[in-house]
Amino acid sequence: MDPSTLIFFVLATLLVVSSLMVVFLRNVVHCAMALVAALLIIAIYFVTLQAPMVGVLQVLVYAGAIMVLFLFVIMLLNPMTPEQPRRAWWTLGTLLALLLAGGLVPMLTKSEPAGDPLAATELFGSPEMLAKSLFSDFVLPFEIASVLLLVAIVGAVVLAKREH
Amino acid sequence: MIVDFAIIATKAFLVLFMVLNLAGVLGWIERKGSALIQDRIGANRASIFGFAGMGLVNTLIADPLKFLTKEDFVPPSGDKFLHTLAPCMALFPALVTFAVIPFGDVLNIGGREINLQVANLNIGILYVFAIGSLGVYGIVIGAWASNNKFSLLGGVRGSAQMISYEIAMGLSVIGVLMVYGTLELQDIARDQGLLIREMLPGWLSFLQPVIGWLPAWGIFLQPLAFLLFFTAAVAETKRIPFDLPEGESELVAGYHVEYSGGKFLMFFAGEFAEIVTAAGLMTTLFFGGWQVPYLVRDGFHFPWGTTWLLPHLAVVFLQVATFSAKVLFFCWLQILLRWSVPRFRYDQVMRLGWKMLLPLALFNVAITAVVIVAAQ
Amino acid sequence: MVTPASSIVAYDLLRWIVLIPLLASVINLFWGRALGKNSAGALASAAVGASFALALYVFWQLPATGIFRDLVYTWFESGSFRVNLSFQVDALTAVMLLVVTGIGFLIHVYSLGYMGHDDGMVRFFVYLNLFIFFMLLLVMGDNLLILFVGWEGVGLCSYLLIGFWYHDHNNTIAGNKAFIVNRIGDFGFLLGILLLVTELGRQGIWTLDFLELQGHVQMLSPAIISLITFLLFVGATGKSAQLPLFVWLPDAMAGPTPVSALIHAATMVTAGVYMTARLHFLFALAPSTLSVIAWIGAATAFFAATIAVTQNDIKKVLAYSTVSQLGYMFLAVGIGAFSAAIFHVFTHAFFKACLFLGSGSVIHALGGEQDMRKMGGLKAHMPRTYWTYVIATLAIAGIPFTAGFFSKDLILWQTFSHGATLQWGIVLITAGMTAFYMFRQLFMVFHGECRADAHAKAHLHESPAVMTMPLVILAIGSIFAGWLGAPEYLWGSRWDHWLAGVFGAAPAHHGSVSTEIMITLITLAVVAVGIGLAYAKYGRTDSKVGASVDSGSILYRLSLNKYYVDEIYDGVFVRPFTACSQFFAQIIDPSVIDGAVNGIAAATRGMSSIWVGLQTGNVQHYLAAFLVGTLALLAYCLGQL
Amino acid sequence: MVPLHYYLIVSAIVFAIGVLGVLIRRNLIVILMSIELMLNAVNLTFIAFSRFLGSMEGQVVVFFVMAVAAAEAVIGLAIIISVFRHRQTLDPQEMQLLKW
Repeated sequence: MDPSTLIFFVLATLLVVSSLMVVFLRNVVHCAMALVAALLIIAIYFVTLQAPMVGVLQVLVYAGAIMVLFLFVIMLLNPMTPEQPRRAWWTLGTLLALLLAGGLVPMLTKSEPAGDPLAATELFGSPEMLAKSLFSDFVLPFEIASVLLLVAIVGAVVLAKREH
Repeated sequence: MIVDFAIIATKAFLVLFMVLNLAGVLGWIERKGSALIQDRIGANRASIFGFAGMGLVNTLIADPLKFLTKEDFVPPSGDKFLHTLAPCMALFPALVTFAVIPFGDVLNIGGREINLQVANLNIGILYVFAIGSLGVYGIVIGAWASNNKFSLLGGVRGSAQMISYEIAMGLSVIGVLMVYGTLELQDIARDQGLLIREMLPGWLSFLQPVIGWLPAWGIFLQPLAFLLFFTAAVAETKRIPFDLPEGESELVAGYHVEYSGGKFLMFFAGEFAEIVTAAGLMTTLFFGGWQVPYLVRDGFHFPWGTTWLLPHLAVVFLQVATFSAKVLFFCWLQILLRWSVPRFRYDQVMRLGWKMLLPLALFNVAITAVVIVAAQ
Repeated sequence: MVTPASSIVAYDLLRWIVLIPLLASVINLFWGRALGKNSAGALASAAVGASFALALYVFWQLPATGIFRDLVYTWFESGSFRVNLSFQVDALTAVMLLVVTGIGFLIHVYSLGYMGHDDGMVRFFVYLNLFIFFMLLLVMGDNLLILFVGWEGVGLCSYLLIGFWYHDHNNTIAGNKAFIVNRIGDFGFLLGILLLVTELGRQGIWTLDFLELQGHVQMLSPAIISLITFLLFVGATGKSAQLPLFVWLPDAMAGPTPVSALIHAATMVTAGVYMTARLHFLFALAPSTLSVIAWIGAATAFFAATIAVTQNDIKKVLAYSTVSQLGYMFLAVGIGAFSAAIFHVFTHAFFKACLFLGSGSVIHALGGEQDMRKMGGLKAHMPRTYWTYVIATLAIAGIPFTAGFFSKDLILWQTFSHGATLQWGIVLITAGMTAFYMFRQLFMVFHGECRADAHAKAHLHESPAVMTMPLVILAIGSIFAGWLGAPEYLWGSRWDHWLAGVFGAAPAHHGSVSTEIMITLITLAVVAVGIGLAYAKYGRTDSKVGASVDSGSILYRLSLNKYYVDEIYDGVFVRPFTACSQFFAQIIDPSVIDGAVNGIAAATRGMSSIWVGLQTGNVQHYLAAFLVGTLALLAYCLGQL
Repeated sequence: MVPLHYYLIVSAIVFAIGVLGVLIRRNLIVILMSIELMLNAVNLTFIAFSRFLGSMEGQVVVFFVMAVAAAEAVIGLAIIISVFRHRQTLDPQEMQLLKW
């Protein structure tokens, strides 16, 4: 087994474990930290998949900003009441999730293996290429995304502002 | 193969070693500097056989020993795991950031060309910010884990402050990136070896005799960006005047109230490491990094024509030495700041970050864009 | 005969003839009040005047067999079926164009005086210009659809203007009547158009363009053509007030008199004639329809005349005479003498407009009085009106060397020579009756002693020049307009040559010149008898007008009450229809329709009360359901793989 | 070279785990986090495909997904805050007013 595959499996195990921790840990902050770990692992995957730019963005945006926001909110609200799960619902949910995974995996494995990885050049995934496609083919979505973010800012301010 | 690996390992070790030592030295500088500024002697109690070495013994030997031998206290109602994790998360980013900062040009030795930079990423500066953005976890987690109202408040403040100033910091750097047209710090450092006259657009050529002889350093091309970056960087290090997360006067010690011993030492070292990293970034982005004015690979070429050839090793040595000197200068500057300016109020911090630095940074980006387009 | 395409000339001026009145109308509509009533009226008149000038210019340039075309833009296009908004002017259109704009201009000027005291003057001129616009659309459109648009448009304007004084409910009712009756006719017309298009389309020709139609109608089977032409003629009976749809025209007199003159005498009502003439190539292929038209024309002429002889309302008399004259035109159409029909349209426009305007002047003088029994002896008070009225009366009665003489005589002669002796007899008698009731009117209104009440007498006055000038011009026209179409034994007709480009060579005259002269003499004799009777009954100063007439006889009462046609229609069509509507509105709608709707609503509510339980408000339950659905899809896809 | 399937399978599993979290947790913040987890699983597939098809589109899409995720998180958290203010709880089961 060549080292890259080995690394892959190690990361995969870590990823799955941390995702499970996100779902099953009782303490919200622990969940958040587990999620951070998962995000970082995914970022590493991105880098190994020749998408360094996106990987760094993943760290910067998700781990660096969004998750910090989560923690910020958690500390702000500091919910003390622990949640008490209901058995029946848990079993049902677990069943459904298992079914989903059991459906998705064969689905994805059935899809024929994709074409030559050689298509990835040296520049592939570099900021230049990302920027090129962003500002040539995807200008409109890009602009729309900016507007969306603006709207999100306004909405957040309006929602979270104490009215008095 | 093995050799390459060895080279990389050596570079990494050297950088790590230097940064950590520098952090220690900074501790000494801080204490003696404060003593000087406050007209006391300070840090002179500890001595070995009567040798105090101007407090070097105190700061480099006694303090670490004291820290490491103290009891590592975890608040009973706290979260032990996170409480331990937090200091590491505070120290780690500050250390790894330095990996992409070049401390010299290439070193030709034994037919090999060694790039004097630990990791040469084509997304260097982004990497810096990504890692830097992780630094906030140390505070937040630590604050939350110690389950203490003061520290919680400190953590909340810290998270908000750091996120706010990261934005201003990133935006202030964008101007520099636009000027040098790359994200890679080594390239940025190399580009600053040029002279301004080589960058001047035609319609500004009348400025040649006036500023043409200057090296094309960031400080000359992006002065406003430097001011913004400096402010934001100081805020990122959570030091006075931006020490709201710590806030001795109102929050006792803020997010590390509940820390002691080795963990506190890690926070402490982390802070100094951040200073070093910030200084390194300022040097690389705005002050030519390892560039010595008019010094190129084979020696000095002065604008008035005289050339002064040097052996390769001498050149490399000069470059590394210059880099270290610059970094040291900026570290000293940041430390000096602590004892010379009053603290902000929290709302003032937020207003400064969002209502002054951010708009100014955007303005800088716009102006830079206009000038670049005009220059083409 | 198909006009060779070579003689079609593109001519961008045409669109302005149509547009100028529309522009004036729009301007008045929005800024009329700001302009003030007088300047608004002046603007409107000037606009029509400009159109008239343009029309003259175009007419001047038009070669005898040529066609001017102006393609504005393609209105719509579907497959090979393309309809243009484009105008054409050929000899026929040119005549109508001059009549519409010329007479229209005179009547606009006249209205300046007549409507001067009316508050709704601006609105009046807006409508009037709009009417001119639509009328021009009707006569200048180069395809059937544009013609139809104009056709409906003039109907609308007629409706608006009949109900112009909407404060009086009866006027509104009259307007509605006109509109509804016209709808019946227009329905036939529309059916005719659709049938024409679809039938031609079945032959692979998708067009409404007149020239192309002319080129292709031979493809159709005679039966189809008869049906199409019949339906089209139904439209004509509605618009041109022929039996059985003439009933709206007399009531239309509720509108202001200039309107009656312009719309209900000179132009709009002749649209039916124009349409049949425009589609002559189609009608010519349908002899059965033509005979029907001939019969209806003759019958209408006679029928309306018999009503006219007893009417006492000055405008009603003129209205029925209009119907009667229209009957003449359709008779001419029916016997295939299209150019004669258009000739009569032309002359009739002059003298009938003159008559209406004259009556308007009288009504104006008497402060709105319309009952001839309350008039008389006005000759002294309003000489200009009187003399013009006399001339117009002579013209319509057909006194030699007036316009009416030439046109009516032409129709009579053509009828006779065409071999339709019976119709000829009818219209011959009608001619006599026409002379009778027109002179009856002349005597009742202008001769004898004045029977108006004191108040009316007080401010009895001749109308201002702005009203009498048009009268004079029209009177002149009523004499000389006819000279264009003099019979062969006089200096001959230029008219037929002019229209030959459209209708082909005039039908050859069977019968000799001597016969023609004899027919004319017979007509004149009958006319003389009519005049004599009128004089005997009403002319002599000692005749007791109004009381004297033998109101006892059944015939008289029938005629006076218009043969109770309105009552019959009311009983046969209107009442059953309203009753039926009542039934549906009060029984079917509440019970069945509403019942169904409410029932559905109730059913929905019942069902939802069952399913509402599924809506727990818990997001996670929804997600679970959603996930189940996803899994089902997934299973399906897996099955596909 | 790690084959494409491996990545896809991993992302599928992570996705299912995220769904599970959204289903069973009774804490809005955790639910939101699980949603982020699902998003990232999908991002992983995108990046994997873009690598193995050698086209940048996948990375661009991930870029947009991040932007949208940021907006979504911000708004979601704002909603959570305001909800928590009104009825001192984060339990979605407590928020069932939106029904007949």
